[in-house]
Amino acid sequence: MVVSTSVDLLMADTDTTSTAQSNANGMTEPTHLLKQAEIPGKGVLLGWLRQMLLIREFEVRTMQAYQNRLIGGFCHIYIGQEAVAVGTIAAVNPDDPVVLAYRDHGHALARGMDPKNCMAEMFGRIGGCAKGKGGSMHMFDADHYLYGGHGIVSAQTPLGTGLAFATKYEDEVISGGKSSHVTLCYLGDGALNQGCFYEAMNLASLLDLPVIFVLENNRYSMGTAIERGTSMAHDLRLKSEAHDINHAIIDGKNVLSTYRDFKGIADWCREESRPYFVEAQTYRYKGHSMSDPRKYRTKEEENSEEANDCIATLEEFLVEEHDVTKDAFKQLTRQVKTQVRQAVEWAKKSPETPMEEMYKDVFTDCWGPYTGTSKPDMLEEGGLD
Amino acid sequence: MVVSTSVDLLMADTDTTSTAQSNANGMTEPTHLLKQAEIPGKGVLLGWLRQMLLIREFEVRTMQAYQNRLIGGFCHIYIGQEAVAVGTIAAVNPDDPVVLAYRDHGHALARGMDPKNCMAEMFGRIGGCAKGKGGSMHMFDADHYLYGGHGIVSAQTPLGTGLAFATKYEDEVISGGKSSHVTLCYLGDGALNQGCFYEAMNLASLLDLPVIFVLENNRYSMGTAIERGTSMAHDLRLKSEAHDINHAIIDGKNVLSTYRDFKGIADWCREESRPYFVEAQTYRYKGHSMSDPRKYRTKEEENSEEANDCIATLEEFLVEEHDVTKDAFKQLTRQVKTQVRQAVEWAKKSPETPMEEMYKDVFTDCWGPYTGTSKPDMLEEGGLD
Amino acid sequence: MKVTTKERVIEFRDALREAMCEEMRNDERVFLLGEEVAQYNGAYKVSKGMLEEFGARRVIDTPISESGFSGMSIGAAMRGLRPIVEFMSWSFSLVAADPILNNAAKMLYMSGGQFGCPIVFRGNDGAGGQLASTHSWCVESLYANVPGIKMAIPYDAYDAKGLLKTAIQDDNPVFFLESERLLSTKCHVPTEEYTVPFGKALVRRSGEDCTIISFGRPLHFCLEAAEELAKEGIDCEVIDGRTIRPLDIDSMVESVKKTNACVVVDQSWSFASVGSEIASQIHAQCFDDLDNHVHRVHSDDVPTPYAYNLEQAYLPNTRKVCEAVRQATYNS
Amino acid sequence: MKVTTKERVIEFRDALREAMCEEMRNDERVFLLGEEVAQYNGAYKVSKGMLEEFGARRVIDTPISESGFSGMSIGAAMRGLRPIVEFMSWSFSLVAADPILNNAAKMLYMSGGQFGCPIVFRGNDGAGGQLASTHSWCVESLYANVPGIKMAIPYDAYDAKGLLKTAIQDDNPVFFLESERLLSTKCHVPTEEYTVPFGKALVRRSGEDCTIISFGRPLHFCLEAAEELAKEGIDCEVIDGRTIRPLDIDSMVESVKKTNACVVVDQSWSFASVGSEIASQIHAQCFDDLDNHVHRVHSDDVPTPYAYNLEQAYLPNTRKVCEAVRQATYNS
Ligand SMILES: Cc1ncc(C[n+]2csc(CCOP(=O)(O)OP(=O)(O)O)c2C)c(N)n1
Ligand SMILES: Cc1ncc(C[n+]2csc(CCOP(=O)(O)OP(=O)(O)O)c2C)c(N)n1
Ligand SMILES: [Mg+2]
Ligand SMILES: [Mg+2]
Repeated sequence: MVVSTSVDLLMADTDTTSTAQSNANGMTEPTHLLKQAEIPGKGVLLGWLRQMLLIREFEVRTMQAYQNRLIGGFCHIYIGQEAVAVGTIAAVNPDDPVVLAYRDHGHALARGMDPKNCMAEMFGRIGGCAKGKGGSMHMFDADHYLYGGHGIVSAQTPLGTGLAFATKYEDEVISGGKSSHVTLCYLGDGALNQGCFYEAMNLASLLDLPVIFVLENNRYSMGTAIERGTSMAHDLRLKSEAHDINHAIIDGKNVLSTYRDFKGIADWCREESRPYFVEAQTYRYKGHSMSDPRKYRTKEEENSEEANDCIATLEEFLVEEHDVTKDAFKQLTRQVKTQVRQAVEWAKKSPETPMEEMYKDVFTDCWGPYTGTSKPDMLEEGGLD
Repeated sequence: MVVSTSVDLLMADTDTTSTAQSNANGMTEPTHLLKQAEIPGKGVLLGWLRQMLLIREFEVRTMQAYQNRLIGGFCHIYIGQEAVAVGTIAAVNPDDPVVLAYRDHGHALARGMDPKNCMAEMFGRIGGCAKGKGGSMHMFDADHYLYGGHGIVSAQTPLGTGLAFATKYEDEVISGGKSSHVTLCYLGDGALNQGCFYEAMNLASLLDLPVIFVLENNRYSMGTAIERGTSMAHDLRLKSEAHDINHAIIDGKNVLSTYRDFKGIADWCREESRPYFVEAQTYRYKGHSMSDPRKYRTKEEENSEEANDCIATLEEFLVEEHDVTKDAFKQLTRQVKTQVRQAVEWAKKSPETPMEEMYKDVFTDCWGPYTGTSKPDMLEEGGLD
Repeated sequence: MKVTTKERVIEFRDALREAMCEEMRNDERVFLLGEEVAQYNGAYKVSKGMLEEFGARRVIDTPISESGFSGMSIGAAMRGLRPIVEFMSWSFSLVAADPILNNAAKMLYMSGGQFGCPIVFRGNDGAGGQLASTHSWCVESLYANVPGIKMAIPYDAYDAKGLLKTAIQDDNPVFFLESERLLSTKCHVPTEEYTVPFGKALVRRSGEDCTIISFGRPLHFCLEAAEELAKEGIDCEVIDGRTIRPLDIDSMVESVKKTNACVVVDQSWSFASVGSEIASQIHAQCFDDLDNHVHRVHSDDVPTPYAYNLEQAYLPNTRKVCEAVRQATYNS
Repeated sequence: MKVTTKERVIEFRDALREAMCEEMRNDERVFLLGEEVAQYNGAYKVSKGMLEEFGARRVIDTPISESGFSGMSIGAAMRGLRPIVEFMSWSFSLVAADPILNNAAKMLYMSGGQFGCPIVFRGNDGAGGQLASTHSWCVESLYANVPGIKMAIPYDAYDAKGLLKTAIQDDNPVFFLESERLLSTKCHVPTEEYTVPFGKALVRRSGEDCTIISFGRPLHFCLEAAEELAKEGIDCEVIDGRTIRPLDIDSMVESVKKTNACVVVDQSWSFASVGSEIASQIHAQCFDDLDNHVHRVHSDDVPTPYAYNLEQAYLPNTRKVCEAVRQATYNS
């Protein structure tokens, strides 16, 4: 199998003040140099596979738990898109900030959140990453520089811009050094239609902020196919180039090319302290949320997308290039099944969020009826685990 | 003098579903046919000159009245930009909707509002176009299809989109005919940075709405030079092309080319029922509002801009092409001075808005303490005039 | 509401749809737009089948651009069209706060009476089930402060239909707040066309000892509480305000003058709320009639928590209403 | 405030600037951003000279993108930076309602205590002079409904500085509301650093007959009214609430228990307002102490008119305050 890449990795020298020029075919012409990232060795790849399997299994059990009414509210399943979270997060440092939309379980796990805390959050338990106050749409994890899932479509795009503002300010203004972080800010294709995204891009561009807007283009926002909601859906390049921000398309169904393309971009953003707009082409297999009958698309389309599955693709590569056996995959699968089962068990046993938590975390200090703040057990030594 | 045009008026056939392609120099390449408009004859041109003189004189007296505390609040002077309002409004039909930002006196006059009502509005008198309830930023005139000046930057861009939605709906859905109107929606360069403008463009594009977003690029939003507030300020083309909306640059200092270029665009929009983004390059001679010392730009820049004045340019053309004499200009000037002086006098005599107006126009009907609505005298027969 | 066997009983969501369909049949200027209202039949199936009946020109799917499509609709309303704008949830209306509060509410006034804004904004308001902080807004107390809008909150299917028809026929902007929790509730809704006027409260239960005033979903708890309290010998009058602007304060005052005790149950946060407004007005108009101060029940003054137990404790409920009534009638 | 000759007297706007400069000198994490704050020195010259002192990295001009730069600043605050966000006017904050109310106010809660939001949003609030409907917002009653924010409204230069320093030092989001009408007023402001705590009201005039409670600009009318009424033999106590969230209701109650009469003067619209909240709380806590119901003075319940005479009549003023006090003390 050949790993293909949709970004031209050999590009002419960088020019960050003028936009990428485009030729008459609408293709982005080289304006800056992206270093080609190496595809890592077997060990790392098996780690990615494990992460993708973990996410998928986690989501399967999440759906189950939802059906069993252990989870309430809105719940958005990431199955099908695993390669995006895993491949992009692998391409940055553990202390680079990450901020998400509401379809956030996958990224939280890829980022290193313990599935126990993630599941307990959805169960509304004190062991949850946000002590059960946030639920499915709000996965926060300070230890892993995860600045939350956010429920209002596109609200995270100015936040991500602000995280990048902060790292740059910390690195340059406070520490007097060079900007050394890059922020990952994920958004869905539906978020392209919120004005604040354009404000965020403009600010990121004007202030030279190292933020990557990672568009997970799964072609639908709820029941709306992207071309029904977004003009120029077939070519989103101009959306960012209009703000002097480079654009790239990556294959979000393939974790290898996702990683390779994205690593080059992330390194460039970190080095140049500039934003980027990366369109990861992907597909969600399940409905928008738990109540969606998916009448707006055909079974054929779904089948053909599922036939090109990110997990199968990586397994194929591992078989062909690294002689990994089917047995090894089975073993990995067993491992993650156990891990997720344990997470569910743990979450079930985690106590309901106690009533006094209602009045905590409204303010960091205490006044009025509020009794101050406290960290989730997850972050504390000697927690519930 | 040669009338130059910055839009290439001989363009290949129209294709509204794909964006205008651009070549490596960033110039818009032909994608649709714009018919070349004729420059009208002497009589019409003298009419435009009169309008521009009227606006300028009106604004001079507005500044005076403001300094004499006859006008309160924020007051934004249009001097320098007259050719944009006059040339664009001349290119559409009297019943095509027009909606404005807050720098709106010029357009109101160009659209045909009586200077008396315009001035009286600023004086806060019952004879004002909005009965003194709106003031300088809110010139409304139902008789002239003028849907107001609006004070929140860019708020008028979704409104303009909605006016175009309405005419199209009326023409097509209610009357069962063909869409036959085009809406003019003016905005300043500062409005490019508000997200709702991108939402408005996306909607206009998706719904095929005949609205022209007329950007009056006077290079500053208050003290902020456009390149400090807007990425890609040197090339705004992509801002609309990203939404599949054609873009054109017109010379907003020259009423002849403004009219000629804009007429072709307006006719195309009306015919095709599609939006357009027109950047009129212009300059405001005065401060942002009455309290602006203009420290953010040089006297040299101001002088060079004023040397290329829209009124002088048209006068020159009239002298050279139509043998109009300086005397004729003087006479026109005298006429508008008289007209504006009378407007000021009339406005001064218009009674203060009576106290009962406070509770009118909150709702069209009456409930609670409110006593219903009434039209401004301006629209009523046997008004104060 | 007692229902005889021959009476037609339909769901709240169907009543909303009937109101829209009837008005759209009666008046071509009326159209519906919003996210997923057409092809998807509405996120909550309120607009089910409407695309089929009215076509894509009058039942319009929009992108996720609340500010853009609200502003657009207001522009259309300025020309006399009569848009119904569905917010999938009022929680998402915050991104459209400027057009709905600065343009819709003030257009008529600012234009000196020239351009009105006959528009209805409608959608789910209030906590659904565990939707957490950003998705559980009760916007009534946020937005009711602003003059120039009307605001209606229906409690049952009958009112849902009748009030929505009034809203659509109104020449002014109406904020129409529906509770997702009520969408599947049913009651008798006549087949004949009817409207329910704005500004007329409804006594949902008569009583002598205490007036309970509420709107929309919490009325359920008020009525339950009234039954509960009846057993203790406290006879409650439950008033459904129906519209917040205009507010039928007269009916409320009349009731309090009779009962001499008052509890306001408002699902929004307490501070600077509809509840505080009603309490303040009742105090002003019934100062000599009240045996005790007006008691108020609200959601707790914290962001909406996700966890089921916390959310339940956070919201107004029967227990809290009972407690408030006991206090309001204590020693009287 | 009496001023001795040696005391330093400065303008309200200079006091605001001093607060920001001192805090920026003390803490590198603090920075200022907003429209025209840097090169233009601020639309109202509040930030005059700050670009020069702190440079373009800490005094940042933004495009007209309130939603974008508010959200951006909240993101930065989540990492522990301490942005001061200037809204040229709070009237323009409506386009940013979602980030400031959904993100800033709820971040700490939604993240289970992990990410706070130490941020100050500040700018002009309330009617300037004839700025008409869209530019004259009093946002206090609109936003105070939302838990998770603090809200301060300074009346004089001393409080402007002391409260703003407290706001900047606070680890939580603070909405800081300044009146353009007060920016040029002066009073004594010490050279030494000081802060004014949140949640502590100030008695600006002691009196025995009626408590007048207000915030910010209308206090001027309250104090004028108190002088006026003194001539009629009505001795007013004027309380400056200073912060709306937290609200020092205890001090207010204490005063009303003494005077047995209360007037609340709130420049925002009446419905579901800070005024209704305070009235409701005073009624609840002073039910047996009040000789009359709490009277309220607000702007009229209409969009803000442009015409000078209408705007003057629309706003709270000395005459209206006097009238309300006369009624609140009638027959007592
Ligand atoms: C401002 C706002 N409007 C509407 C919604 C309701 N909503 C939640 S998710 C969603 C679709 C978003 O689709 P997309 O951005 O493509 O993300 P995906 O679900 O595909 O991951 C909508 C309309 C919301 N949360 N926020
Ligand atoms: C949302 C919003 N933010 C800020 C302002 C304050 N403001 C009024 S005009 C203006 C500058 C706009 O400049 P531009 O759009 O270029 O128009 P011009 O004044 O040049 O005609 C600003 C910042 C406002 N009215 N609305
Ligand atoms: Mg999507
Ligand atoms: Mg400008």
